[in-house]
Amino acid sequence: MGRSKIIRVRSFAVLVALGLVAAACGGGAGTTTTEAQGEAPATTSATQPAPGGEEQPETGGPEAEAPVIVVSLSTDVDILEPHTFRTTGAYAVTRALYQPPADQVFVEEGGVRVGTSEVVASPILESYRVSDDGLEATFVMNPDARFDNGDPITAGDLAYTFRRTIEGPGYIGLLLPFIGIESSDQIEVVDDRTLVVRPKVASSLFDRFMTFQVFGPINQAVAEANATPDDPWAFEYFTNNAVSSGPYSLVEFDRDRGQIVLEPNPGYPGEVANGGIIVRNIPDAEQRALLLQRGEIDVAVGLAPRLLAQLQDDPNVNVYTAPSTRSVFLGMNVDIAPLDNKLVRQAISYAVPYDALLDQVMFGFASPAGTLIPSTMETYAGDAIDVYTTDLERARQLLEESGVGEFSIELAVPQSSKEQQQAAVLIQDNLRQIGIDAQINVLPDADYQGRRNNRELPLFFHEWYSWGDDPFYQMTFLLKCGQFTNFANYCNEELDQIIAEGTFTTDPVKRQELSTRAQQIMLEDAPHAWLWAADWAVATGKDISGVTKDFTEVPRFETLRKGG
Amino acid sequence: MRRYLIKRAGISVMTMLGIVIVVFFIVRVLPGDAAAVRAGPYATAEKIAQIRAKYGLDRPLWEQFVDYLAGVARGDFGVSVRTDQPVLGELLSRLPASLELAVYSVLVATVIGVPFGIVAAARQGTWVDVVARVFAILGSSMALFWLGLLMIYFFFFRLGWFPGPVDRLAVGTPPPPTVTGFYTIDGALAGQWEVVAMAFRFLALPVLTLGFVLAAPILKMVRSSVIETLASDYVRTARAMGVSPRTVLFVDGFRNALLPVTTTIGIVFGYMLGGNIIVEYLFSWPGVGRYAYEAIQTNDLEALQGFVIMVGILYVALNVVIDLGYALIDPRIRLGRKVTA
Amino acid sequence: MTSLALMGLLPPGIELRAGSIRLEGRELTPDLAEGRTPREVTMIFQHPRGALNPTMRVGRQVARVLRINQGLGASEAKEVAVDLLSRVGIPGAERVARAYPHQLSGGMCQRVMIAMALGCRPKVLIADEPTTALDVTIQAQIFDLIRDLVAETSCGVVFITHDLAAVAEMCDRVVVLYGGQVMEQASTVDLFERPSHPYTRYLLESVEREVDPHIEEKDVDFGLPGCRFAHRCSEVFDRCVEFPPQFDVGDGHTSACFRHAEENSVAS
Amino acid sequence: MSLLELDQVEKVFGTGSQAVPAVRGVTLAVDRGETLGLVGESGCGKSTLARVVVGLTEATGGRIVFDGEDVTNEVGDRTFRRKVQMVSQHPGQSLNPRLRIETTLAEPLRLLGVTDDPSEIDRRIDEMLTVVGLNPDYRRRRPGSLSGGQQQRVAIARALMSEPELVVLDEPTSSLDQSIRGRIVALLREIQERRGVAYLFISHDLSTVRRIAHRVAVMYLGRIVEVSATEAIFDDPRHPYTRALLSAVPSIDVRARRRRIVLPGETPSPVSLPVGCSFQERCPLVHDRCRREDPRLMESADGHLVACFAAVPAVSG
Amino acid sequence: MSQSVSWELPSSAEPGRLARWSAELRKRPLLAVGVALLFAYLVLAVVGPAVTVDPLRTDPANQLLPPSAAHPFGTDEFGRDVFARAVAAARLDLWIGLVIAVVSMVVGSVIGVVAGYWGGRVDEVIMRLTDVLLAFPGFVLALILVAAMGDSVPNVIVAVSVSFLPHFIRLTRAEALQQREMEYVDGARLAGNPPWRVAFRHVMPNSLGPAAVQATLVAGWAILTVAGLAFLGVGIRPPTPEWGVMVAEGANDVITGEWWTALFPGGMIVLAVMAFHFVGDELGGGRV
Repeated sequence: MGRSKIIRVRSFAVLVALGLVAAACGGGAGTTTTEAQGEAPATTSATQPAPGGEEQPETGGPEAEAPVIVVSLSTDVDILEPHTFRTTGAYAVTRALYQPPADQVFVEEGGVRVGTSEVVASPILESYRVSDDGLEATFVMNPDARFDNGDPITAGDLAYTFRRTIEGPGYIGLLLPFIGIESSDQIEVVDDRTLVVRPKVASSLFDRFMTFQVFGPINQAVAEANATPDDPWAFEYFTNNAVSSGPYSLVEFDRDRGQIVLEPNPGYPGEVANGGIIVRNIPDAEQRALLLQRGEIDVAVGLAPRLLAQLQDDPNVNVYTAPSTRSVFLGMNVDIAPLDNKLVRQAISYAVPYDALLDQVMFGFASPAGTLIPSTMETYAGDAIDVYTTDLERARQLLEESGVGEFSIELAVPQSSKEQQQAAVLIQDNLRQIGIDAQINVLPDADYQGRRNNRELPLFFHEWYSWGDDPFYQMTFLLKCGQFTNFANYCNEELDQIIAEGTFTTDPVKRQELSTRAQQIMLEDAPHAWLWAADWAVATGKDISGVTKDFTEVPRFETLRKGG
Repeated sequence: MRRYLIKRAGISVMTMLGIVIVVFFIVRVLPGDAAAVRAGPYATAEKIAQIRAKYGLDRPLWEQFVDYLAGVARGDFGVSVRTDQPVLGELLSRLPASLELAVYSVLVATVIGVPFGIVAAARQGTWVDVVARVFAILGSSMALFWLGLLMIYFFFFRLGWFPGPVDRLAVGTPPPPTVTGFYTIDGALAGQWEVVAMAFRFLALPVLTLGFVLAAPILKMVRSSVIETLASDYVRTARAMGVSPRTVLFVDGFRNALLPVTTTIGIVFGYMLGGNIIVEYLFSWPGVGRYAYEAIQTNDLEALQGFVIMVGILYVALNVVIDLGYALIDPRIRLGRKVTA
Repeated sequence: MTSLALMGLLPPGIELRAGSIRLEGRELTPDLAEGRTPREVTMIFQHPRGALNPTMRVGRQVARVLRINQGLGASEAKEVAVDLLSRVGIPGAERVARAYPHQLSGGMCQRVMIAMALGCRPKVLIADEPTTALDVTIQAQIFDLIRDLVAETSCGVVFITHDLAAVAEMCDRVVVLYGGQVMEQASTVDLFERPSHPYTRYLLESVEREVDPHIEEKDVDFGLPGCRFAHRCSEVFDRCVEFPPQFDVGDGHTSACFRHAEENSVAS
Repeated sequence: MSLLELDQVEKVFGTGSQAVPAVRGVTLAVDRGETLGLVGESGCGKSTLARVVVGLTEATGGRIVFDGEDVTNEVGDRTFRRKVQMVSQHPGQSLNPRLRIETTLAEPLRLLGVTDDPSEIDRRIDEMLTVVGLNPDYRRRRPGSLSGGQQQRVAIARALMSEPELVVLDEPTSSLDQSIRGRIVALLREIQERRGVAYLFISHDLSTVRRIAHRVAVMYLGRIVEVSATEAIFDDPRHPYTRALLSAVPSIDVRARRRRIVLPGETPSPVSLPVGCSFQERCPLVHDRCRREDPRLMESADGHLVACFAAVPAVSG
Repeated sequence: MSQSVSWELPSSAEPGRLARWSAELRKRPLLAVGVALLFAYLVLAVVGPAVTVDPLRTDPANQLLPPSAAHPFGTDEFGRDVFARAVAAARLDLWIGLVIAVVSMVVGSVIGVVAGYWGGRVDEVIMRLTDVLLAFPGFVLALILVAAMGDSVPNVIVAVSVSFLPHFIRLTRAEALQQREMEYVDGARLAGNPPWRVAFRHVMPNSLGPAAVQATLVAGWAILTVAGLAFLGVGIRPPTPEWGVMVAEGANDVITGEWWTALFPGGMIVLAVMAFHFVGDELGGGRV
């Protein structure tokens, strides 16, 4: 039954890495349409007021009386270390244990608190400010913010965390150059409460990066006490332990059963809307759905569209969805014949049954993708320029023009993704009609990734999500020449130039222009067929509210509320 | 007896060594790069090289093997690629779950198999016997995963008698304080009777699934060895000497049949020691079997290797125990050949 | 097979169809048909070691029989068992009682089995090829033993064997069976000196006289009606397709051959 | 010159404390065309000796001389196999149940290099089947459809196919019914008369041996204790074991229920033999010397060989 | 008494082979059931794919339809006809089961005869290696072997065959050890057969009996093993119509009430394996 287990692990790892890599520029338009007051007072101002006169809540404060909420994730938690974890489960849990310095402003939309592009100080900071030239960021700690072991969270801890991202072996090190950080010299502890970071260049992504949990403070004293010469950053210690700077403390981490118990961190100055969280790994989506229906769990994520459609009809369940930029595309390796022929790729792009995929595979829980910059992402140009639609006649014609004739080709699908398998079947049907015999090869995920990474797959699926919504980062990672995640091996100098220019442009008009041009190029060269942009979706019990979607799309625990 | 012991021990050690060798080299042939897995899916080449160097994966296979062997001898089975935890520790912490499942399953299988087998043997050729044989064939033909699904479908989905295939306890129920690792026992020790009851409810479906399947070999063995014993010359003698059929069945028949039966139960249990991958996977049972499944799916070579070696070694060790038990019970092995009158 | 029927030990699938078995005038048939073993009859078998329970000390096996058949208490049975063992000529009975069958020789095991049989206090002891698996010198010992015991306990012995010499040595009266039919019955001396049935004659000849090596042997043929020996018989004639009754040929000597009827009718 | 001579042949199974001496220093000879009977109780080593002679088991000591040639190391060779064949005890086992009779009979011809010519092979098979008293039609059958006596005839036929000079008969009749036994013995004698083949006839059945053997050797615990002409052995046994053995044999003569010599005890295990004569523990004539020294075969004036210090010198009253 | 126990009826007239078989089948109902089932599967495997719809054809508009006249076993979540797939799978599964049984029997028997006939060092080495293989539950052994060799039908056959090898080695070895003591082996040696010929021409054919019976059972178990592996996503992969693959694909549906996608193919597996076992069990005298 737990067939989906593995895959999920993998795709999540992808997400995490992507998120880190592809944070969006600060000033861009948010994904949300309405500009509204954030409901949580903490996010409305750049300055975080200390919770009024509350002493350290010994027993967890009044929230401790609130009910515990059971959340079911689709994977287990591999490790708790916030810089090297790989699974989605760990992704969600580390967010609850490491509070990043900044957070988004949220607006209510269809029952979901959706993050806007406005970024403010998080509860553990008193203030967060970036200079107008973008070359100096000042972090002032909230004097009431404490780790769950009682230590105050100081500027030193935050600085230590920055240094750890820069010098340690975590993923984030690779991405720091995009926000202009190269060395620890750029981090300066002014005093116990104040930290200044000086990026080399102004980056529109800086704000967004600061909302990522990788910058959530790690307790320096504890880390150093547990460091060894082999492991100066105490990765090993944090693999199984956490000193939380976030809304929750770790009570229990049972790898065997895949269960984690979190209780509110008494030292966390922000609001926690529930009495604690139990995180359960239930690998099967169907089981998660069923347990949700039976009230045994409160929140389930990672449900397949078919299940979401079923759950929507269940009066005991709420299905929260929001458009997302998580795109799924069919990659075509431009170095493998006959896909090296542009016309063949175009023919394939015309042959894809886009509407059928949205209806029959995604059950409507997706938006059309259109281009690499999906319709849900800023600078999408599909309304202005022609994107591919299903046109078998055209496809046949193109194939004929290409002179390639009928051929047979491997279409690889990862075993864990039912949706992609179904999509493959539908695509195969249409390709057959234009004379292409696609051999579906369902591969175990490890194999699939291995072969994809080695550029051995001619036709493959790729699911990609950028934590930010930045189109140029999307392009950078998916189509930039030589990029390690560019599995289509596509290379176009003009596109590379546009990417280079667009990444450091803050002018929205200019960005739109560059992006539109890029989309034209991509549509012409057709290195991918862009299938859909999947909705973000969470299903909960009827009595659960406070579901939050932020830049990272990580399940946020502290806003979940059970009952009235 | 002493010679026998020494020989047995020697063979066992050789077998264990063989297990380590075989597994190590089979697993090394596995496609996929341990370092790449450890580095994560989007790692750069340098990063992979770094990891390869760190874990010694760039050294000659032979050296790696010697290291691994030395490690195993010390109880170090390497570190899981996926969780960065020592494999042995992870296996040991999951072993009680598998063992609890195994013990109850074998218990159920024995409770079904032994009496049914005796009755079938005593009434050889009658309809009872035919039913028993069909039952045994059904059991040994059963696809575990299918039976498990049937159980889930009927007893969980349709009837709702038992909890879903999720775990050993309901979500959010803390396990009882660990003494044996068996929730049913630990719960009782701690006086948490609700936990005990819940643990049994969660055990029910996987145990019934396995119990049914494992009953088959036990039933067959009981039946055929009781039949064999009953047909033996010494049972005929006992009957000729006026011993009643009932006594013959239970004292001579079953007692002597007990030896092979004990061995069968031992083997069945040994088979279960490795945790049943299919059932643990199907019921999300947090034991070593599911661990192995996850290891395979994620190319976690160290974990897989550790699992298989542990299973092999436990099995060999169990067999030594069974053989010794057998030798103790059976005077033909325990005692020397002749008493000259 | 006949002896097994007598013991109520017929294997499943084979049943007593007709006839009766009587002991001292008492009908045993119904009990036997239901597989109950008559107490007064006991039996010893051909392969003595296999005939003893391998996982039970022989002393216990003997004692068990004593408890069941003589109603002795546990400790008494144990003592009597040792006594019995030495009575059947086992030296160091005390020690042997604690041994398992595999530790004893075949001859020794046969003695143990005889001890067990004695423990039943039988009126009839059926000895089914008791020495076939033993060496001659041991066979001689067992023969002596059986003879002595018969003299001592005055129990009857049914001695089943294919060895004519053993019959000559051991028996008072002989029944010759062929293919499940009684061919001839007589006192031993009478039978050996005055064999009447062609089969008996054939048997004795094959031991004593030269035979033509080129005559082919035939197996017992159960498919044919009438005399079972007919198809091998050199004196076969048309009446042999019927089932021959026993003809008295004098001195309680009977023979189941129609030739006797002819002779008689010719004579009279 | 004898056809086969055994000189101090030994066979020890296993080594060290587990060593079992099955054959201990046997010296024997078989002449052309004669039948030497070898008698003894089970476990005395007579079958082992047979296997040593035909090369199925390798001797651990001593010499084997065939036709004046030392063949100790060649007994398993093809040339020797042609000359020395064997018939074994259980006719049901001695033929490969899957092969037709003709296939079994053709094997020695082909594999021992007698002939490869199919028609010649056919001819010889038919001929041999007739010799052993079977209808040549039997060639197409498999052993399962034959009776025990017929199977043994086939086994004899196989042994004779390569026209051997010596056939070792290892209890060839002991698992057959009495009536069939006589026929097989008669057949063997007939063959010997016609073909001049020598037999080493091994049996525990003294009456059969008496009927076929020219000379008889008595074996006890791996040693030959007495050798002499058949009549001499049966009428004038000199070794106390032979005497006991003979007297233990039941006789078909109902009137002559004579007093038997019943030996006490049982044959000791060959693993732990006592010093001196191995028969000492059961011997009615045992004296001190027997406990110190193991007697060798000693020849008396009439050519009777006995291994006993107290051997009864002549016919006893 | 015990001397004359050939109670078997004489075979007076040789009845036809067919008549003998049918008499045999009437006497042994379990055997008859097994043979009938196997025959039915055979027909299904041979004829079935010709009469059913394309097992790979998807029809997104008809996903997860319950069983009906048009789709006797319903449709799966790709809208494929479960019956057509189950029938197509019969061909693959039966074939794989038989091939594995034959391969492991032949290879295992050869090794077993070598060990049993030659004995000594050779035997010692073979038995130690067999012990090592036996130290793993067969399923685990097959699992790591397939994992090591990669997913493909030939690899699955090899891996599963290896996992059954030790049974055949032991069985044939034990039998060969017994056969070695039989006098016909001496006879064969005396007839001039060289050792290899004695081993393979004489001993081996006579040692195959138990192995052949075992092979019938193994054919069934092989199907189970292959399906079990496929269920775990190892070996044979979707969308190949294979019973284990189908059960795996349908397993998730069971929990949401669409039982037919998994339960039908699973039932087909169990019936097929049972058929082999009825036959094997009867041939082995009910004691296997």
